[in-house]
Amino acid sequence: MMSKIVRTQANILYPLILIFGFYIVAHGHLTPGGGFQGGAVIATGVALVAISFGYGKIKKWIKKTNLTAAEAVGLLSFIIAAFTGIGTSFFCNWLANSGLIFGDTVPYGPNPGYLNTAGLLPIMNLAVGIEVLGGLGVVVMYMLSAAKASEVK
Amino acid sequence: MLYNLPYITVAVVIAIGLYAMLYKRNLIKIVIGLSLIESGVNLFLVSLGYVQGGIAPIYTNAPKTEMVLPTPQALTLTSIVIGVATTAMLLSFCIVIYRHYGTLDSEKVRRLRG
Amino acid sequence: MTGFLDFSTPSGFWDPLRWIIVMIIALLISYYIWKRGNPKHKKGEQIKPFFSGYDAPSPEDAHIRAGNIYWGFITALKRYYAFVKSIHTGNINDYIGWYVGIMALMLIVFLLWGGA
Amino acid sequence: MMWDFLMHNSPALIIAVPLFAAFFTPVIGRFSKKAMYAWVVGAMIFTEFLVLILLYTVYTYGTQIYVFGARPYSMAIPPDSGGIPVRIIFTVDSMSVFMAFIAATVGLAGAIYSVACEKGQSGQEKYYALVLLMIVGMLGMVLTGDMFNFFVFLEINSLASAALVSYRINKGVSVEAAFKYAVVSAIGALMILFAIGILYGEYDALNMAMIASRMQFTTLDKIAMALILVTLAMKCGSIPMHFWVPDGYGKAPGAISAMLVAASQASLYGLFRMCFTVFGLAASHITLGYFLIILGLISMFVGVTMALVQHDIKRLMAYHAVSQTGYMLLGVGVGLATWGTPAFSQYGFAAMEGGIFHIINHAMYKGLLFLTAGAVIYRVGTSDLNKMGGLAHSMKYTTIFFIIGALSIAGIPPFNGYASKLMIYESVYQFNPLLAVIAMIVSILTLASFVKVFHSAFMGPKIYPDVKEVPKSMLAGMAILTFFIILFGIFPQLAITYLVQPAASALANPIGYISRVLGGGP
Amino acid sequence: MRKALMAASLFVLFAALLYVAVNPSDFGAELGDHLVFGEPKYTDMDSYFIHNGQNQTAANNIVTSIVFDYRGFDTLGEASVLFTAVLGVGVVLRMLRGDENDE
Amino acid sequence: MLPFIITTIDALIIYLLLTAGSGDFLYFWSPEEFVMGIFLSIIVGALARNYLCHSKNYRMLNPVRWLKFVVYAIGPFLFAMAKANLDVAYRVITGKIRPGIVKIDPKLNTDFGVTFLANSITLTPGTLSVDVDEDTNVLYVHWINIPEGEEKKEYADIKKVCGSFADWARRVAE
Amino acid sequence: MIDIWFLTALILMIWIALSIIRVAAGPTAADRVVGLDTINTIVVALMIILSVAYNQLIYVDIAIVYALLSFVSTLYIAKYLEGGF
Amino acid sequence: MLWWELVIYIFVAIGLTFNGLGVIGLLRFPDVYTRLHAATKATTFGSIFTSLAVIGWAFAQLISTGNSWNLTLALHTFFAIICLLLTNPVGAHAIARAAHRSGVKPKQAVVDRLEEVKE
Amino acid sequence: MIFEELIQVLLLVGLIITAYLSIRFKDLLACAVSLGAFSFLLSLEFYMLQAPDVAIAEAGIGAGLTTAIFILAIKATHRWEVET
Repeated sequence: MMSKIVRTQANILYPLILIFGFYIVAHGHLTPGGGFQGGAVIATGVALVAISFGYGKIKKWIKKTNLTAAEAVGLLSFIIAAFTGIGTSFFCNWLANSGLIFGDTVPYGPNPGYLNTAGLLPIMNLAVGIEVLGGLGVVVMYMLSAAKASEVK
Repeated sequence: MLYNLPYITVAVVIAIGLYAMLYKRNLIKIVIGLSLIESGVNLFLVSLGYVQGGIAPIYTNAPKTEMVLPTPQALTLTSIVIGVATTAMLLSFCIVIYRHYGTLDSEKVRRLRG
Repeated sequence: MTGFLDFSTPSGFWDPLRWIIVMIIALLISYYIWKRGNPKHKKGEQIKPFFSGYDAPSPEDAHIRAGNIYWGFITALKRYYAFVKSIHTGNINDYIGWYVGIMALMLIVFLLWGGA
Repeated sequence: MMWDFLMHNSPALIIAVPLFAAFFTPVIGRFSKKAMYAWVVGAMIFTEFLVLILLYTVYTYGTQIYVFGARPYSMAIPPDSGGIPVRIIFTVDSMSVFMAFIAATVGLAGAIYSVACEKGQSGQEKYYALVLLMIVGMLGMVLTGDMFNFFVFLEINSLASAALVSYRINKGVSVEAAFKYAVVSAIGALMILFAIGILYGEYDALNMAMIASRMQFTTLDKIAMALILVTLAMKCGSIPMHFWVPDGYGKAPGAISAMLVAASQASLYGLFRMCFTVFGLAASHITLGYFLIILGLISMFVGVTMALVQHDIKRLMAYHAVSQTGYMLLGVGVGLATWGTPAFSQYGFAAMEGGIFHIINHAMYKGLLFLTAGAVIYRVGTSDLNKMGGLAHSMKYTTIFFIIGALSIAGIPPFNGYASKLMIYESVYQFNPLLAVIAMIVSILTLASFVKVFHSAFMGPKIYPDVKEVPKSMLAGMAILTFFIILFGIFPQLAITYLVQPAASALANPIGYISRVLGGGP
Repeated sequence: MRKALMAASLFVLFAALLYVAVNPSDFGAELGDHLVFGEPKYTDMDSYFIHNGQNQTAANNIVTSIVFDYRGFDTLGEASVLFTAVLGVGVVLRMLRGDENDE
Repeated sequence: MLPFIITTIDALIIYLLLTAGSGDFLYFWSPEEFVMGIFLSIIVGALARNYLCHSKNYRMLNPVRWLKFVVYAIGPFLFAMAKANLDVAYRVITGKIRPGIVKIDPKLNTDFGVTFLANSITLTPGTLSVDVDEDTNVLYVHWINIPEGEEKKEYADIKKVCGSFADWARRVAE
Repeated sequence: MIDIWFLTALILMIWIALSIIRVAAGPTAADRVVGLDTINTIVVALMIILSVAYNQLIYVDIAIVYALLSFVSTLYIAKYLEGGF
Repeated sequence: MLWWELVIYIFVAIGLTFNGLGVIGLLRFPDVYTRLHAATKATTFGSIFTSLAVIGWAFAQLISTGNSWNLTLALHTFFAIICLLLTNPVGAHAIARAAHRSGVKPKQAVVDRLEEVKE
Repeated sequence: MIFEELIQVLLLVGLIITAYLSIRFKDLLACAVSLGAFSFLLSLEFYMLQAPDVAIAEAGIGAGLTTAIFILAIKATHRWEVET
């Protein structure tokens, strides 16, 4: 547990990092970023609150099982999203330019960027974002528990 | 005129990493060396795709000029995540080895030999 | 004359079925020979082996442990084994060192003679 | 309809099904252990079924390609791209599907075996997920036709293997083994990635066929070749880069040792694929061939002599794995050294056939031997041969399986080891008699060391009176591999005709591979 | 001895890496093609991505369209690597909870 | 429920700040961005509600305080920061320092207030907050140039350490 | 105008290079961390400047990520020095 | 030269100067705490000013060309400034506290109240 | 564009220096700090090479989380390279 100032600031920064990570995830097909980067940012947010509150406290709030479940859910939705294109081929981006959700077309060349495009890509971005968030978060939590155990010893 | 300088950096960084892996006896130092090699390879991949005067391959609000090659960047993304996965696993191995052996010296962590 | 089940090798063929048939015949013959032995013999009635007057060792002692098998062979190749075992240090630096060393060697070899 | 779907999409499904199962395993494992066993074994059986379908397809219709994300799935080259493949392509020729068959079979046996063997351990859902991921790694490595994809699956394979090696935290020793394995394979994978970077920078391609067709074989290519080939030779465990093999194989759980054999052979496949397809058209066959032959010879001899003096049962078998890898390298190396000369059709092709046949035989019998060793350790509780004895009294089936495996590895007819070894001897003898003689001596020493194991573990007085036969699922795992050993032993021509010969000719025909991908040939 | 051999092999490898970076043919020697920073030799695959990626996948970020569409399978494998590593860390560090078991 | 709503709105504001200029809905935002923003903000609200509102203290909801905060930020704070930097420049060039760690008692009660004050102190002349007492909110401040006689006192003079910041902190945060 | 931005960036880069000296020399670990912190802050400024220099506004996102995340590694090191997890 | 260009130049100059002073202070000062003074205050201030220059440039572009993405640039830069302001002092505080707890004594200190409390 | 290249030269020299520092120290914590500095500079180099996606990934994963994991591992083991 770090000092009061760090804890309060972490509390303020945590939603900020989270929303920024989700911004990066959601705009993966428009701006630099995407599932991995956004997930890593969010996982760093988890690491931030974990270090500022200490493992003894944080393990009650952020459960490892929940993070693992997030990881499994993200991977499953990723592979299912990839699987929906099996009619033509695995990983076929059938949703792009189809007019459905995320199905708008983009004009060729530089443009300001439209969120409602790119078909399966935003969905996969979101899935991978959740997966990376869970995965890296749980790695940090495991490492923290190891550090804590060495402290106790 | 930036004559192949990134590639030279890559060579030096990989050599430093290999030096650490060959000569350092601390296991965490070895992992640091591995991490350095991985960073060097990433830098190599990215600089392969660089085109003189190009911009990032993103069409959002981009000026109209040449673009750098996108494939190496995609490969590097994959490689970075693989690198952090490897590093995390190796470090957890180090922790368990330290708990059982009480040391991280590679001259002492060798019960398996012969 | 290689049939479907025959296994053609570079200089002939090999038919496992015939081999098995021959083996079975040989087993039958040996069984026949074994059958012709003394049927009255029973376990425990035989004469104890004579070890210069000492008692015969118990089965536990007579069982040769794994570390002692091929003692002669290993002793004959003592210098070879000393060399080979000195290579297997179990040190992670050496593992990487061998890998890098072979890679350096192969780099030289391929650079010199690699091309067609 | 369903059949067509499975046939067309089987290369993708082979990867997708175990991956999906692996991602779902921790979720199921939280609710019920039994459901998890059924789920894992079911997924493995389904994968095996898909591999068999793919085997049939490839044997009937020739090399299959599957392009991920293309419309339709078979369009390797988009019409507007000017003749370059842009997507990830699975190129499944006979050699790939042959290796996939091995990986799936050994994986199935290992999964069934694990059900009983790992019952007492904690963290089982992680164990099974890792097993499935490791199988995915092997299958992906052998099926893919893309360099970077190969690297990714190599990493999956290495990391999953390393995690599984450390699964039994046996006073830290297994973690030490896993650490060594992980470090060595990680640096190897990075070197492969560097080589891929070089190739990409030169040719702007990642597809193996594309790289092979554009290969100009400059000095950079030679550097890349050295990096890739040495790394893969290290990964398949050839001496003098084999040091991780006894550690890793020796300390892994029983089923994992068996699967590590298949994992090494996936690397061996990579080595052959790189030698023949990617660099084969440009590089010097003589140099590459002698590279493989010399590695094979050293591996055979040093491996078996080191095995003779071991007294840890799994470490001994691990050294035998090194030694047997030498046979494959020798056989294929002789084929590579004579490739393109008249001698190739005389005996070189037969040597390749022998080497490739030895791959499947080795996977089966070494897998079986590791499983029996695991069974012995499961009951006895130690892996030291000096402390064992008299197990034949109480573990009859295990003994029988062990005898079959030992006779097979020693090359005693009518088991399958004899068949492949015979091919290797006869063809290598024509290449150079000395090599064949060394191979035979190694075979004799192999027999000797297994006599040692048999004598000290199974014969002799009963030391452990309360040892029982192992549970049924472990026996079932062994029985699957035994079935294939006896099948390939008694009907070797079956394997040669349907599996080995197509594989060898696919390997020896890189032009066909390239033209299949780039759209020229069938 | 051991350290000297290691140094020699490290030197050879470093020389090879430097060869990749700096080619002697820049200084007049005839040693074949090499990589030039900033001027890739072939660019056909990447120019295909740059010119068609935006239309085919409707994404402005070509890197994302490669990562998730053209080479999406790599991404699946890479996510599996992360999953594997997490499982591996969990398997290794489960001894910290106290349920250590010997063979 | 209130923490959730606060966090959601907070996240939504930041999201809209980040995506401004994307379209013509409300002059700035396209409708898709809005929908996506609300969706993601709800997720963030669910995840982070116990952190942002950790102290269960909703004083900062009062708009008057925001106004005071803005006034503070562009008034005394910016001025003090510029002064601080000139001060640091002076110290860097001349090397005249007389450092020490002193204790001040700002008499603040809330966590947010003391955080606010500590950050202000860190960014302004010659002072750096080193530690904080968990119970009494007493701040330990590293002071780069202690005036003569100040080191004798148990509690340093708060006016000399941080000017009017403590008052501002009380005005904004309590 | 572009040249000004690049010149600014170059000067900032020189400051970064000077800060590396502190990372190399700093007698205690805390000194090195201070050097790291300085590098991070200046790099954020450098990234913002460069995004204008390249005329690519989307690059500013990287600066934000950098500013948010460099803080975390600093905190971890501080936590180590402080002791207790 | 337009007036806004002048403003931008001035901002850039201020930013560079203070960043440089911070770095020099980082190199010159004797111990961790004084170095932190220089590193935190001066570099934060300098970075804010260079960023303000960018914001000014963005607004000038917005007015002269009317492209709405200049607004986005300004807002993102503003957000980066906020992040810097939120993270930097806390980082400095954490380092100072950690340094004190790990036993680094302030050099040339005339008084150390925290040391007295710790006993 | 001489300035841009000078920036890159300085950056690459800095990369080499930090890489060397990160294996030089006997204090593993200092090594981790140097590795963090290396990663941050590498992220800047990716930025300069027009790879913003990779730069974000390196800043987040390589620099933030890897440093954190290294420090936690050092905490769980031993701080000094040579154990006394």
